[in-house]
Amino acid sequence: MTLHEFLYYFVMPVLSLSVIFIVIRFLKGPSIVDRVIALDLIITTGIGFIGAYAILNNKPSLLDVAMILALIAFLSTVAFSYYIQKRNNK
Amino acid sequence: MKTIILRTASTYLLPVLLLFSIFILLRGHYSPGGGFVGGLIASIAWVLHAFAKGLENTKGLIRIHPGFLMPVGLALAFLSGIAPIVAFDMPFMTGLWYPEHLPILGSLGSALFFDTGVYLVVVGVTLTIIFTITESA
Amino acid sequence: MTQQIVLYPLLLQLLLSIVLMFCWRKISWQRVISIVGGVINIAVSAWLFYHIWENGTQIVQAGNWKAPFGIIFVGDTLSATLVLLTALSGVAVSTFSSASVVAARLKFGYFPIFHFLLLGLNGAFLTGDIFNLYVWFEIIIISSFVLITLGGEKAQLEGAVKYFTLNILASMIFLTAIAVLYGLTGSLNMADLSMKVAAIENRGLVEITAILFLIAFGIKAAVFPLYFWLPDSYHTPPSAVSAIFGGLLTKVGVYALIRVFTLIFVGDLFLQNILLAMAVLTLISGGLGALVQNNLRKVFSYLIICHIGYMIAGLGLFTKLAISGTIFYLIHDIIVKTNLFMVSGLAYRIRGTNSMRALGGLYAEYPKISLLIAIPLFSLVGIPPLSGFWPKLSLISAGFTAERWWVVGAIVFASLITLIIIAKVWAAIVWKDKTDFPKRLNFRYFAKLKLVRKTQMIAPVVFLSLVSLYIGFGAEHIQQVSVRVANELMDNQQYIDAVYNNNPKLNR
Amino acid sequence: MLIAILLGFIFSLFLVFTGKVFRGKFAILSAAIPLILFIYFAQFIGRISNGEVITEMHSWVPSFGVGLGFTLDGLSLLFSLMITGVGFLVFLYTAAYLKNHKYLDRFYGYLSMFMAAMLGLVLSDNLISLFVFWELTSISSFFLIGFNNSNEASRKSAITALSITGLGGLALLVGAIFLGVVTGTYSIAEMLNSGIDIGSNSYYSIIVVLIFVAAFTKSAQFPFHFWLPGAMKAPTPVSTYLHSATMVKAGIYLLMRLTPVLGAHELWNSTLIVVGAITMVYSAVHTIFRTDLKGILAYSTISALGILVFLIGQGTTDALLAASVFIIVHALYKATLFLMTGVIDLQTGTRDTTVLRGLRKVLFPVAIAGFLAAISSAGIPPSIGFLGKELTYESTLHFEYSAILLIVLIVITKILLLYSGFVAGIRPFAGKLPERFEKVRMPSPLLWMPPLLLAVTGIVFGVFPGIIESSMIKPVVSALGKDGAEVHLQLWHGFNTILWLSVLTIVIGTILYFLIKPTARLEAGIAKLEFLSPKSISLKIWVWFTKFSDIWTNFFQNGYLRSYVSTILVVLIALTGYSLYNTAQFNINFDKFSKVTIYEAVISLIMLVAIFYTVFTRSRLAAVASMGVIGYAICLLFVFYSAPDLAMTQFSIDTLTVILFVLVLYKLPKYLRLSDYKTRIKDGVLSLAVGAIITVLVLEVLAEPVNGEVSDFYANNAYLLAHGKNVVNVILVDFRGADTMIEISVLSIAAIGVFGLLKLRLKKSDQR
Amino acid sequence: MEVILAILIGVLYAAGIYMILRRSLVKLILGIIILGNGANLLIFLLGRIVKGSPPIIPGDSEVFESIYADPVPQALILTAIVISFGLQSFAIILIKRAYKVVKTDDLDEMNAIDKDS
Amino acid sequence: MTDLIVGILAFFGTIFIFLAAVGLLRMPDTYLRISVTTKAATLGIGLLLVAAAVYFKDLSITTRVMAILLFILLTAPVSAHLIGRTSYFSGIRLWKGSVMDDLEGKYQRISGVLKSETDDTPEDNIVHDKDK
Amino acid sequence: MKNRFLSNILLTFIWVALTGDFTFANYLFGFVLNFLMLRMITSGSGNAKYFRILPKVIGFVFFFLVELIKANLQVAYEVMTPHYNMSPGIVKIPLDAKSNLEITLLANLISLTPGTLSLDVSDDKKVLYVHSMYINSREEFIKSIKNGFEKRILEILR
Ligand code: NA
Ligand code: NA
Repeated sequence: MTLHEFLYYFVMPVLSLSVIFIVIRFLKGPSIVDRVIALDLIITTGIGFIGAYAILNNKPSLLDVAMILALIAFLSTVAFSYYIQKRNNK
Repeated sequence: MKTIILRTASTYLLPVLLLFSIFILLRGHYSPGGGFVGGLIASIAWVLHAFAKGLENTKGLIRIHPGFLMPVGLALAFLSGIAPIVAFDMPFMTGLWYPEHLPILGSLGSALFFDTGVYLVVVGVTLTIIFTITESA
Repeated sequence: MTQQIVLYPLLLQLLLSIVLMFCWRKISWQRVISIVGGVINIAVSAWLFYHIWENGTQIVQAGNWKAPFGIIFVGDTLSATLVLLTALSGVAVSTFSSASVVAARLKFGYFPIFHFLLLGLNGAFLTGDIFNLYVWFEIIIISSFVLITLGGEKAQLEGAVKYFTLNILASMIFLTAIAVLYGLTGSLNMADLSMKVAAIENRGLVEITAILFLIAFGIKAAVFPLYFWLPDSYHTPPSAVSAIFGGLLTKVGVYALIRVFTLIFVGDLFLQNILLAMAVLTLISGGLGALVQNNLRKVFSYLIICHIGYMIAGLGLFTKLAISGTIFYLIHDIIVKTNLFMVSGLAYRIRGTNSMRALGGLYAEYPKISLLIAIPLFSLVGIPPLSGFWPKLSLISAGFTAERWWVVGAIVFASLITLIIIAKVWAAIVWKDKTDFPKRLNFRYFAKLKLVRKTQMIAPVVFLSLVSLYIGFGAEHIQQVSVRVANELMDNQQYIDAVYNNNPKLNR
Repeated sequence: MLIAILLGFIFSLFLVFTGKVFRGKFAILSAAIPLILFIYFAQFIGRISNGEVITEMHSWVPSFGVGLGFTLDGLSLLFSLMITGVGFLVFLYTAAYLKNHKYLDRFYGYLSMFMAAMLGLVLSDNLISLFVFWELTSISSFFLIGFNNSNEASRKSAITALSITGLGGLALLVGAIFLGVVTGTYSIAEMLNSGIDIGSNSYYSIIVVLIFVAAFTKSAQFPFHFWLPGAMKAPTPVSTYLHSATMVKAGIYLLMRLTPVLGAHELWNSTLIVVGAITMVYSAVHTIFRTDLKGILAYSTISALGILVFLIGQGTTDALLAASVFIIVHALYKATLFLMTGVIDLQTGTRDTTVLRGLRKVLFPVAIAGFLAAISSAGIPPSIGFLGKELTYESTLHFEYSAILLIVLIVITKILLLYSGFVAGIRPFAGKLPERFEKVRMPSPLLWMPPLLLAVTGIVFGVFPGIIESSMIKPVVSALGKDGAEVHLQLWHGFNTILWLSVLTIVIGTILYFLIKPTARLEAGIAKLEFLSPKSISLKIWVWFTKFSDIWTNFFQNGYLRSYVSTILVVLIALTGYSLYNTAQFNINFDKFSKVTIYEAVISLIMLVAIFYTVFTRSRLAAVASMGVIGYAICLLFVFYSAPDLAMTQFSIDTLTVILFVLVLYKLPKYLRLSDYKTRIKDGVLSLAVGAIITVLVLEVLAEPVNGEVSDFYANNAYLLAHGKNVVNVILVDFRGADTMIEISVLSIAAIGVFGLLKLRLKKSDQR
Repeated sequence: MEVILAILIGVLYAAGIYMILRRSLVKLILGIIILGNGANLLIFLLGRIVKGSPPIIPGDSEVFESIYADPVPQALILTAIVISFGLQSFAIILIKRAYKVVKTDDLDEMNAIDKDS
Repeated sequence: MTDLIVGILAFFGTIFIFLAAVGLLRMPDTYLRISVTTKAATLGIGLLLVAAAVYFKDLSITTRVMAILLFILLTAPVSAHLIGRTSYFSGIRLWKGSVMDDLEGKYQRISGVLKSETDDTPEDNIVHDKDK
Repeated sequence: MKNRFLSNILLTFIWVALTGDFTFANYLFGFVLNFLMLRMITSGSGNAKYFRILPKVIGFVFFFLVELIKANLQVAYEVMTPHYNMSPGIVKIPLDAKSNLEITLLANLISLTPGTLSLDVSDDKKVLYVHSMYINSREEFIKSIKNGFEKRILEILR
């Protein structure tokens, strides 16, 4: 099994499965916090996806996207926290 | 928000993110990135700072009103666009290039000034929007 | 110097916007800059018009990339005419705004955005690239949206939501159409598209794309049954804003329809019939709507719609004569509608309301203003020889020649109903005695304004009235322009040649 | 001639700025304008009577074939003299009638504008310029009818008059254009010379009908006549000038002018005869039921116009001769009667014929004028009215079809007109002066001289018909295409049928006069039938029409945004669906497409799930979060399909959007209100239809060949010419940099907008 | 995959439109955003998709040596995204403002059709 | 050889991400889900990115990977803290099997102040019942 | 002053590493860039002595990695087995760490380690509230944190 095949037949599918699990949690909730966590994890997994995909296609420039994701993902969590607290204070 | 952890983290994240945004801006001509994304990241850096430390602190740090960056950025882009007309009677936005290859930037040309204009505008816009809305929240 | 002349109106407006942004809180500077800039703009636009009139279609290849690779700006007679008209309306509204828009609004960027709007209009008229047109449309939407909501209260916000949503919907459809066009041809340059679309074998796809463009621009142009955003929103912002909207915004849609359906999608009978049906229904529906309104600006709003029908009818008939009628009407309508909304602003400033029931007494109190108002009002009706009359000659002749009786009928119907409506308006706001509409507290009534502000409100109305008188009495000049535009439009090879044969100094 | 026509316009413009001067005692000076013009036109009488036709051509809008071409022939000269002559008297009269009125200057302005327009109308050779002046007469009439602008009835009448004449004007315009297209010219002279037989053209009937509508509305023919009685709301000089002597004759003028072009055709003749006959009888009968002097005069005017149309319809030389004479007759006596009415109104304060009596004792000169006008109107010799009546009977009697019926109708009309003439011109002065009128004083000569002058002229012309025979009538007849016709006017024709008819007319009419007294009861009687009249039917139609407009408008413009969106989408679906159905070729080749990998499938699935969740969740925040998921999924798709720049931007913007939402949403209530079930189904169907169309469209486009010319150019030159390796970025800042320039402007505007939206608070008084 | 994407685009359009037709202003704006996403993907797909070959000229070459994705649609989408961002942010703020003034985000309560005003 | 290292790193990276996903789905309360995901995912991503760095063997790529890791290490715990704090603040209960809750009564609902000791302002304190 | 200078140098290295262009010009550019940036954003203070602590930092990194993997396996087991074996709860940990940086670093490292999550720091900065998956006894847990992460962090930072 070459690395390419390994990535193609193992890594990507498992990551895909992971995302499905996360999405299920996103849908189930029950609280908005759970959805926010799920959202955060989707992005994190997305970074993994991009890493694997960059190797798979031999395109290092895709890692730049991963970099952006890593940097910014966190902000939406911050915003949601901000929101939930504000709403609770109301 | 009243959390020391976020506040402290943001102190260190701010310079890193700003640095990163400039990095993204400068390399745009060669790799993914450019003025937009760069500007967005810079704004996000400040927004994060504002979330963590409060808007007043952030504004104090920036000193000027972020809205001021918009005309500055527009003017920069505009000037790099009309420079060819004024200087060489060439069409609007014709690329002007410094003949030598420069380190970091690669070729230096009017396109970079243009992209920097874009960067400034994006920062100005995003911050104006988010600061305004936070203030009136 | 003249190499880049096509761009000068654009660059000037952009420069003005930027300078105005730098003068953020200095509103007295802004007033001066806007008006002086507007005057310079007239000079530049007139120069552009003259240059194109003398030398034919001009192009500029932005970035010095030749067609179809870069973005091309094309100044043909139609574009130059519209740019010139924009300049004329623009300076009038600038001046009118200086007096009629409250200082608080001016402090929040009214003027920069106003000039951005003019920039967008000029850009839309001059661009030769379909995606670039989309971008210009967006700048128009966003600036008009900001202008419509600036300082807005309930009614204004309600109107704005509808305005926004339907215009965005139009943009989305436009974008979809561009995507399809790109998918089919791999090109965005309109001249290039003209050739490539003609070569596509799957005509069905071309037709659908054309329909998408028709609907997208139809919404912007406010034709039936796509116009609903207009009557719900145009009466809400300050009159100065309504003036520029009423005069120019829908016309960009008309312009786009004209451009696309004379350059890219030519000769589809189905589409022409659709256009004609839309035109007829627009004429009728707009007229009926105007008839039942009691708010002056709503009346004018519906009349905008109604009269768009004339222009669309000309486009649908698709003969040189008909197109020349469309162009003449376009020229007339821009000036007159701008003026009318300023008139409504004047009425508002005088009485503190735009309700026709509450207005009145102008005849006794302001006889000269009444007389002044008569010019745009009756020009709109097309009382000959005022400006609205002439294009109907071409349109009716063309309708007759094509034996489209219902089009002729609709044109007549719309003219008649406009006449009746304007007579009603005249009776209500000028003839009727002053009503006992309660005085508004702290309202800056016209009578209380300083002389300079009064002048700033009256002068633009006078100015545009003179222009529309010129259009009426100097119809020969306007008709020559219209005929030349029609010739250029009906022969799209001319446009294509201009785009391709014009080699810049540096040929990359 | 151009100057002559423009003089009135120039004067009215002049009045705008110097109005105050002409409001007082200098008002009378304005009468100089029509006087000068009258003299100017009078000097042409000699040349015209020698058969000369004077033309003048000024270029105006040659691109439209519209010039200011003027022709002075018999017909136009007759009208010009009437316009300026009566005009002169009316101007004089007005100076006294509206003495010290605060808007006297405006009145003169409108009046001279009207006069100029009317002159332009009758002198124009070009149909379009004729139309231009035609409309100007309507407009000046509008201003004059509404002159008492504080009075609502007056305003309404003005609008009605303008609407009806406006309708006619448009018909004229369309007719003129059609005629122009058919003949290739708008010049009437050229149409005549071109020798085209319009009568055989397939568009003949359309054109004629349009011209009829124009003429009938202007000349108040049944069923368009009702605006004219309403127009009597205008001050009396206006009624005199516009609504009896000149403007209403414009329709007659048009018919006469076009007789050589369009006449001599069955449609032409029979329509005119029928309409004219109906009008003349109908309105003549109406006069019996009126008690208001002006009302009687209005209906008798309509009737007279009916007679003219009736005569033009006959179209024979005799008939046209009769019409020409009758125009003069009518102008003279009707103007007199109106002016007289004005004097009575002014001096006694009433126009009610049931109370006006014995005024000869206080208003003697006026009584003379009224009496003379009455006999002219009655066709009693030696007035010119007699001449007119004789000619009318003669031509009718000799008409080739249904002569008997026609003669009966015209005799009835004439009898009734005699009656009404007597009621208007004699009754107020006859009998015993009631007490309430004893204090009535003689007015200024400016008020009684003009009617007297007109009335006397009518007698003079009657006694010496030679004055007008060769100088006016003959040229008119020849202008109507009856060159070389024998024209001989004389009072005494010998004892023949016509004379007996005349006697009959006079006798019965006089009996009627003594038999029927105008009473309020009679008026009330006809009022019961009012609902059948064209006026109330039109009114009802108008009300229905307005109601329909309201329903139509509110049906579409119901204020609900989603109904607007739905309508637009329905149009979109209908048009594209129709086109797809007709033209779609499903030759989609699935082999060309790339194969689906598991991760792509999963991302698509997730996107799908997120879309559904966004759509159906009831929590706003959850919707925002799941919209974020959609965005991130798209971002991953961009990564997979080689668009790192897009992925970055999409991701950053998505995040920012979420942040913005979050900052906004916490103020809002937690859950949403939903539409009802049925609406949701309907919306669902609509959206799915759009989605389906888009999908099919996409697949169809994908089946088409790709053209990579432009993108290849970018790819090949990005580094070599534009010094960049990231082609997307090079496009953004160089190849298509203009887009980007605008785009950052868009962003700036949005930011300014947000700033203003949230920070700007207007004071209540500043809103809007 | 193109077929799946085409369907996905259709669903995005449908969803966007469905949400625009809802009563809530918030949903309406979400709808506009989703519609925008649909349009972007449409441009992307119609420019034809290529896997794993970003239009970035590799390190030391001056032109592309292997296939690359069409950069034009990408540039167009980028422009469209950024413009939409401007519009969206304005619209989102409008929700806030409208709520403050009209006291609801229910569109059915924002329909004054008074003929006098 | 490189491929093998890359493969192993990628394998573990993937597995850890998978674990985080399963954990997110399976864990009984919000706090546990946060706890599980932050760790497992961070490690997983780290490994995958290192795999990429090894694979490309390019200094600029390696530094970029390091930068990403740095960002993640900086931001992941902060966001975990934020969202966890928010959960507690907004009244999300602990799993019924939880053994202690020292935070009980320490948060002030209105002011958002977090005290180190429970004091005598019970009406403002955030206390939630354990999940029964 | 020194602190800023060091930050500047550090950031310059990050810059050079990011751009992957190890030329003098790039160092210079990075230095100037960071100088400007720091000048713009510097507001608070906080001293750190970079050189002294560098070896400790490296040692700490390894310690942390080991902890990370260990804990991850624990979590993996928990996640993959059908029954829950955990005894979670929130524990109040008194802090020796005083400065914001110390507290933050500690809290973050705790969060990064599987099974534990720093929920919040009290406003008086005296205690840290930590959620943990496995709490056998409160005291033991507190001790493990204080002797593990806190001690090492304080060593590095003080
Ligand atoms: Na377990
Ligand atoms: Na953790």
